[in-house]
Amino acid sequence: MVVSLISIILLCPLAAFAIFALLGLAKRNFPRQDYLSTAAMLVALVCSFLLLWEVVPKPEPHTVDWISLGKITFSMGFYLDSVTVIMLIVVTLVSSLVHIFSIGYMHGDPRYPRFFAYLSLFSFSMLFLVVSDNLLGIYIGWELVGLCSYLLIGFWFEKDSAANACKKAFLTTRVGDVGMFIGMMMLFARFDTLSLYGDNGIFTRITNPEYLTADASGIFWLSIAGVLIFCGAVGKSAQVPLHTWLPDAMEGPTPVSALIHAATMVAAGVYLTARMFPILTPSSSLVIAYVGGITALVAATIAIVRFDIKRVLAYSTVSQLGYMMLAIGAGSYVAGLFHLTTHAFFKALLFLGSGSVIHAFHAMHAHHDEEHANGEEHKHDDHSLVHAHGSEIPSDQDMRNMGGLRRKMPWTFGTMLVATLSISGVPFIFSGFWSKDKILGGVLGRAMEWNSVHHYVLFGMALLAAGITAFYMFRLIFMTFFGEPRNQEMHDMAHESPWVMVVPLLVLAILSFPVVNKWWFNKDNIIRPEQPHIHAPQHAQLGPDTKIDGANFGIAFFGISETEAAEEEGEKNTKKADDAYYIHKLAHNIAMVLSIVVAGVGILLSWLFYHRRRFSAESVATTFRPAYNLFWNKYYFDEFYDGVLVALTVWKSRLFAKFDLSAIDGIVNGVATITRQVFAAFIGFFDNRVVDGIVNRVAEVTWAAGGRIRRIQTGAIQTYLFVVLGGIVLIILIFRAL
Amino acid sequence: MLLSLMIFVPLLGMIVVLLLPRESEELIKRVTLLFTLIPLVLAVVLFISYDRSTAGTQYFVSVPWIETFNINYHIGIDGLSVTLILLTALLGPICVLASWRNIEKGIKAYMALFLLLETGMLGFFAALDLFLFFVFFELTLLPMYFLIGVWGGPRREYAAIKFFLYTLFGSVLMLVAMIAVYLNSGVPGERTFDIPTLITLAGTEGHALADPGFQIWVFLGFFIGFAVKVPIFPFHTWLPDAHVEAPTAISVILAGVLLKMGTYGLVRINMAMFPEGIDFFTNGVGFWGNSLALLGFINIVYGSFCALAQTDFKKLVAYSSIGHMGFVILGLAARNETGVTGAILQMFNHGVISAMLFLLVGVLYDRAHHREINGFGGLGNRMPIYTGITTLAFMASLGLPGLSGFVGEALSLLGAFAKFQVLTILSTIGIVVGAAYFLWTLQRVFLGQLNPKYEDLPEINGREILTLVPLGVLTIVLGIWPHFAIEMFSESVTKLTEIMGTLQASL
Amino acid sequence: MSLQHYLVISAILFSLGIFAVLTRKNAISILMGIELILNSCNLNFVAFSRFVTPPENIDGQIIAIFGIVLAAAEAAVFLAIILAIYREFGSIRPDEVDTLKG
Amino acid sequence: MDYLENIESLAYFSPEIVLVVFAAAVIILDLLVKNRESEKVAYLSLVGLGCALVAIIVTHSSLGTDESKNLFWGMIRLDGFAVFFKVLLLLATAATILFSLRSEELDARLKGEYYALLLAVTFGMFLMASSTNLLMIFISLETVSLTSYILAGFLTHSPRSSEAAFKYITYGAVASGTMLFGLSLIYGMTGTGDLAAIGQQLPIVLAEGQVTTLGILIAITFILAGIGYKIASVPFHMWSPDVYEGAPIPITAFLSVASKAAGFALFLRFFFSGFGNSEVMQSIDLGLLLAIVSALTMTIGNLAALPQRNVKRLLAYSSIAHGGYLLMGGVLLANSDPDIVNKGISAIIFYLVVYFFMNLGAFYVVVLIANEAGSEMIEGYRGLSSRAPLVAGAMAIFLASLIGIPIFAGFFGKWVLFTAVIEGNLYWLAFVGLLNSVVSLYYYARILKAMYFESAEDTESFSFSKGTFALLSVFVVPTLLIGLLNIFYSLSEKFTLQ
Amino acid sequence: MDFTLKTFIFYGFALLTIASALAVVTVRNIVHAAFALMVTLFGVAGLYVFLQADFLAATQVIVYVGGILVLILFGVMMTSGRLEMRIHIERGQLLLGGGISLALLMLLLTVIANTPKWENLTDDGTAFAPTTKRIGELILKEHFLLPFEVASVLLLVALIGAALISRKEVRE
Repeated sequence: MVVSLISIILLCPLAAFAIFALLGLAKRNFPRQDYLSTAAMLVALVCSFLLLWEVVPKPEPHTVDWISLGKITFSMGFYLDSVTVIMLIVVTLVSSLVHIFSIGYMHGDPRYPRFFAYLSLFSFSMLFLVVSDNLLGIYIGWELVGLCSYLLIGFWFEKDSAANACKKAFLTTRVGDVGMFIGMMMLFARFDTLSLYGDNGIFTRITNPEYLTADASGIFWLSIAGVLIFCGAVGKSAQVPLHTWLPDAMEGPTPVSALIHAATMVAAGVYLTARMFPILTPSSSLVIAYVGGITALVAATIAIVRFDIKRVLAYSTVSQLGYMMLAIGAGSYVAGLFHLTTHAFFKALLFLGSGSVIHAFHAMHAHHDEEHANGEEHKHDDHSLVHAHGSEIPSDQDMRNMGGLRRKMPWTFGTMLVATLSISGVPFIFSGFWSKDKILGGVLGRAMEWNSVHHYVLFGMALLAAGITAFYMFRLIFMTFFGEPRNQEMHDMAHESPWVMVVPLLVLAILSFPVVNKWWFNKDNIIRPEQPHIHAPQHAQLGPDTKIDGANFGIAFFGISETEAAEEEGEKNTKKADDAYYIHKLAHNIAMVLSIVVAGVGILLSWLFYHRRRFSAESVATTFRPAYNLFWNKYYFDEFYDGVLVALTVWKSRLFAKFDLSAIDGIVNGVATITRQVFAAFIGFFDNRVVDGIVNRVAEVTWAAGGRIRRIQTGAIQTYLFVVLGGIVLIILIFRAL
Repeated sequence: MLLSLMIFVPLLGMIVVLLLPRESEELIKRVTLLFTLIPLVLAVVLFISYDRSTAGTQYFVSVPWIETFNINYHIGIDGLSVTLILLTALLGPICVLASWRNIEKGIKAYMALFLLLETGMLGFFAALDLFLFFVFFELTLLPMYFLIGVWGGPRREYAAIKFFLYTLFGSVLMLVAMIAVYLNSGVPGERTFDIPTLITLAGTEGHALADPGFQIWVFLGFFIGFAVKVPIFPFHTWLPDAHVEAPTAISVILAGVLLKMGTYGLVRINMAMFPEGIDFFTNGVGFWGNSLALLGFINIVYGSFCALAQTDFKKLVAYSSIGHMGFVILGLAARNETGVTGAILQMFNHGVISAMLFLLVGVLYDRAHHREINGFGGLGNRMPIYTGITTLAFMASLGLPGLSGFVGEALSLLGAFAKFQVLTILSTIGIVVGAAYFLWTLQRVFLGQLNPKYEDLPEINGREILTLVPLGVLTIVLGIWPHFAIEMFSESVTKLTEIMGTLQASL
Repeated sequence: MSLQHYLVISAILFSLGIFAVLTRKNAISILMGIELILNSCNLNFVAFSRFVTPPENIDGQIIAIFGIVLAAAEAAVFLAIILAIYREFGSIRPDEVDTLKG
Repeated sequence: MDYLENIESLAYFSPEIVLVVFAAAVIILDLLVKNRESEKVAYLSLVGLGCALVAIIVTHSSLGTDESKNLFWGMIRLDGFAVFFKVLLLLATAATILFSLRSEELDARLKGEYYALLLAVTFGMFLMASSTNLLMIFISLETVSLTSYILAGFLTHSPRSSEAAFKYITYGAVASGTMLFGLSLIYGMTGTGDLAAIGQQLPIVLAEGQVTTLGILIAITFILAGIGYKIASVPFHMWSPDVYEGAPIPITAFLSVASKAAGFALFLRFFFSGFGNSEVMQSIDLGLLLAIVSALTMTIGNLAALPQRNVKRLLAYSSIAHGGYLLMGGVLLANSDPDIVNKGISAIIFYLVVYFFMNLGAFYVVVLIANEAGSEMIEGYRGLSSRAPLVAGAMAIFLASLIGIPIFAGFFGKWVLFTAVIEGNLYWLAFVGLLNSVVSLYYYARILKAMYFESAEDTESFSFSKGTFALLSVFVVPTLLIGLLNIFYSLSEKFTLQ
Repeated sequence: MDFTLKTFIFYGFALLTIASALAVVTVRNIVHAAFALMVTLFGVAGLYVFLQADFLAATQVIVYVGGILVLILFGVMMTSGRLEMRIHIERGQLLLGGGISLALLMLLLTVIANTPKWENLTDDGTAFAPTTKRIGELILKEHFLLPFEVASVLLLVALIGAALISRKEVRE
């Protein structure tokens, strides 16, 4: 049942894409690709819900041998636990809604069917990633979603900025993927398998207490492998320093941004890190936590100064992803996943809402595009590989052109407001509050429990980021929907979106309330994930600093209170766990208070700045010019990459090409000269052959030798006789000496 | 018998083509197609009927040939060869189709030479007698020389002679090594060229062939011969020239099959016959112990960076081939099941993918009459199907999972990592750079605004699609279910690793 | 009058012949040098026949006779060719006959 | 040693007698025939060669297997080795006559003498291949040389031909004079002219300290001058490019194949019988000497061929290089293992057969092109693939074979040679040889390039008679097949010296 | 060694031979050179007599002096208007030629001096036996019949060839 359901979930979107591709070869399109893809997605959604009842307490992977090589087998299969099923539901749900939204949003696009085909392919890949029970399968899905992201970002590839952005996205994430692959290689070299579950799986093996005793350097290797695999997540989830592609990825159609670059693909990194949680050692966890924390803060500060509505959301996404990473790094991986889910809904909602706004300016948009095509000379940038950051803000996405839209677009405004409240962490009735609070609490708890400076710092970062988030999100709302229209022409043209676009917004808005989550993730239906982990005593031996706590394993999932989880911990563990329970409970309470405070401050400031205009943003910017410049220029990451890395790469490749042309030839030439001098009598021929076979040079040398011999052949018979008789004398003299 | 038939049917076809009048071009083409389809059918039959459960050679025929030197016409197939034979036989008709319109002069000679080439290639993969092996190896030279030299681009003469000289140089060293092996295989009268026998002898303790010193230098002799063909770093410079100048179909054969002859030789001869030799170069100790892996690494990185610098579409693909063959070398250097399987799979996959790439370049060249990457732009709109197929091929080539290129690459790297951590990690640079140049090319050719010059560029036609579809299908099928190919040779690989006496190494 | 006397004379003749062949700027002088060489060979054979082999064995002398015959034949052809050269080139200087080279 | 006396020997001497008789008959017929129809004379010569072939076969079969006879008091020896060379030389002469029939260079009115001379030179070569006495060696060598000088200078209206003859005779006379001096030294050391007796005596006198190694070295070097000039080995090769270029093409072909083969026959028999004792050879390091000579020969031949633009001259250098390859087999004469010595000899024999077909074939194409395009230069071959596809194809096969590419006979020839050389542990020599074959590719490929990759201004196609193609196929088919058939390998082993 | 008349004459002949041979290779006038050659040939014939080769000495005089030398003189006449050939000989060529010949001479002399087999073989003064008859038998009846016949072919070929090559009228 499980296998067939998952198969249906996977095959439906795949089939939708395959039909498109096959017809495409015959130069035809399926007339209603949109309905086909959407229907496929809805079927998958239904099946995902059906799977909720299939989750069993002790999940087993369902595998087949994919590649078997004598002793080694690579298997492919599904692993269905509660995490999987939650992810499945998130993905299929958001995807379905985005499909529906797109029917309205993409209407009239010349490549309309293709868009849906790509969406289907993406959904398939993402689902494949989610259900895979082994690293290889995850990696396959991982790269495939990357491909789809590439295709969809570059969907309007006539725009140079889109073409650049899609390439940048693919390349940047690939850098991370390579890290992930190296990590996989390390694991494979150690375990001879890439399966995670099952008797022979990596997780099963490392939980075996004998594992670490048998292998002294195990922890060290595992730390490195963990960080490397996390590299993949850094790329995909746009963590610092590989985050720069995500804002550029906003060149893609907005539904794509909602689906891929907010809800699902970018969250895959978080999902992967959470999945790999059992192998994360304390040191690698700390790295992850720091990367996440820094990302959360950096991206949030950048978001303050953006004017492009989509970019603000993009940086916000980066920042929220950093949050999730921080949670996992701090050991609260359940909190991370919880935030992933809530974030998926409200961020998708925000993007779709912004899409709705942009759609409102659609006529304008088309008009501008045309102008763009005719007016600007078409040219290619040969030198830049990752050159997308300099693009101008399209007028229909510039918040400075908006304002006062709440009356024109009430539904959009309402739903977006819900999402904003959620992301800002407005307490108690919005899901974002709960998940964010859980993260903050988890980090603070960790800090208090371990008395670890690192985690206090991280907590501080997270808290600050939370405040900033509230600030810039309300800035967005105020600039877009409140005040007076800044561009009257565009304002006049704006209109509420059609129902196909509004309905998804509504659905997502409903999902931004925790009640709904509670309803789904009813305790009776949810089986707690039994995550195995490196055996704790081994960690204890490594000293207090590297100790990892078992408290977070086997905790309840969404909608289950911390207390319940801790109770179970208490049942399971000794007194020590009791301490942990109280510490965490305390931390949770502190964090909740603090988070409410910072959110309130953020919203208040935003209101003062952008609604009441009590302060001028410009003057603040002037006062803090260096900081403003830093934020405005996105911490100069792009400049750095362009200036150093890309230039270096291009330079290196040029050098190599040059090397190929001149250096090898030059070496051969040089060697030829030397050889010719050393073995002048031997005509400098033989060794050149051995040294290298660069034909031109060797040929020249040989040719020259031939010419030299030719010169001996003077045509005068007595020269010949000299050679003969001289030769005789020489032979005799030489061989007499021998 | 079936095997012999398959090998020599193209030769028969050559004779038939030569007997046809020069004027009836259509007939010649059809006859050639027929004579390339027959081996394909036979290869498929072999592929299906091949017993996957054993490592031994099947369908072997052994007939005395030159008894004075104890040379036999000994052919047979194991899992490795049957895979490559299938590839060769598949590319045969595809290349004929690809040559259908764009060979303007001397179609008869072209087709005749092509058929001769096919016999050489098929024979090479089936030969089990070292001498026969060499003869078939060399047999491909002359047709290739003419095919590049007569039907090639502007600098065809240079490219042809360069190709010829390089390969001959390599095979000369191989010949010396081969004679040395023969002479050391026993007392006069009992000497042999029989590859299976030689493998056994080389593994027999105390036998002259098993002497490590001997094996090392003989290994080198063969290695250089094959290295030129692969091509491995310092011997690679013929490849870009040959590819750029060769007509499309010949580039396809060159990249698809001829390069594989080098790696196939490395597996069949160097690894199986000289376990001591391969051990010396891949045991991971010191410079020499890392040398083979180092070469693989250099190939990957060097080829990729060179590809990045190219502005000629075809040259880019050619350099990418160098990079991809580096993965094969790296996988082979690992000497474990994973690595070797990956390498062999990569051989096959690269054959398919690079064939696609060259066909695609050819399609574009036939329309635009140039290959300057920067001269295009925005073709994605004009030629959507072409763009789609190209994207597929590019993605396969840059190792996108789900397509066949990934599996071979990944297995090679996974295998190699067990032994050469640093080199393997460094080699992964090639993955990123590979993505970089392909995507950059994709952008420059297909994305952006349509270059107004090419507003009337016709879309890829049915015949061209026909040549690409089988390859594309293979790419996808093997990406999803590589076991399809791997099961053919996994037994052989197991045997090979046993010969080399290496177990799966762990960190 | 030992064998070595004759051999020394013959060696001197041989060297002189070689010298003539190498340095003379007239084809006919070269021919003369060749004749000197052949004479030295004949002298060798006869001397060896006299001293080394038993007295009744006169094979060496007979070889010398054939040597003389060959020398005659060679001289005839040589001169004929010199005439042809003279006709074509108007000179018999060996270094002027050098159209074929390289 | 058992000798046959003069009268007894005659029966075994019939091939040579037939040749001489026909040579005389040709001259007489030439006088009788009106209008100097040279074709009749040529056919008569061919008949003569046919009769000689029959005679060879008859005498050989009367000899029985593995038997040999010393004829005329031990002057010459009839054995399988001699029979092989006689057949080869005879076929080469026949081919030359056929080439000459088609060649337009030759003065039709003088062809009577021409064919008679060809028969005479064949006669001389027969003797070269079978001489076992110093005197016979010298006299047969001189017969061949003198006749060759005349043939090279046969085009009396051509300065090039005269020049060739002049250089040839000057060079030849000095070389053979030097050789005669060396022979006299050997005679003085051993007191005998019989090769077999020399072979017995020399080690004895050397061991007794009667003679010094220097003496033997000088003698051998002098003799090498004579033999080396016939096989055109460095440093005795310098005549050959000029002579090959100046001589009529059929004669060039003849010299490059027959003369060389006869030279090798002489070389092998002389060193095998006269110096068959490896102690003597090792005392003067003859193996190394020959190896160096061989390496230099092929290297210089190949290198000098690179810049050539005259195909005839190019082939002249190429044949020098091939002489170098052949000499590699000769190097093995110095090996102490008689088995390897035999392998060397049979490798040479095999290679000569191969070389016969491919080189003569190539020269035949040169004749044809010289007739049609009126040029020996490489430019004349441009566009041949379209002007005369079959001829171009044949030429391509010959050239590929000369390069040594499998499946063509040249490869198998080299294969046999290199195997023997490596078995003699001369890896370096094999290496040099193989590298040389790579270099040789370059200039042979230039002809291929001209024929296939370039196009001529004049695109008119050449027409050739059916006979031309028939003759061409006589060379093409063996070039394709010899290496593939086991029989040739076993035959080559059968005809080695005993 | 007693210094008899015989030895005196021998040294005379030897000196004559060498001196005239030296003249052959050095004098500028080609006719003079030809005459010097004649002296040399006579000298060698004389040495043959000392070696008890009477028939050979006669042959030497007849064939060489009577035949070859005349031929050479004819050649001189036909190819050169001026008898004197004042030709500048390059010094390098002279030196190199001299060097090579000298080297050869030295080598040969070393061999001659160091070959024990050839040492101490003096003219033992055995009675002179005429060789003509024996030569005739050997050539016509015994061992050397074949070379004799071959030589005749050779001469025939040389005859035809010389005639062919030297005749003038072939130029059309």
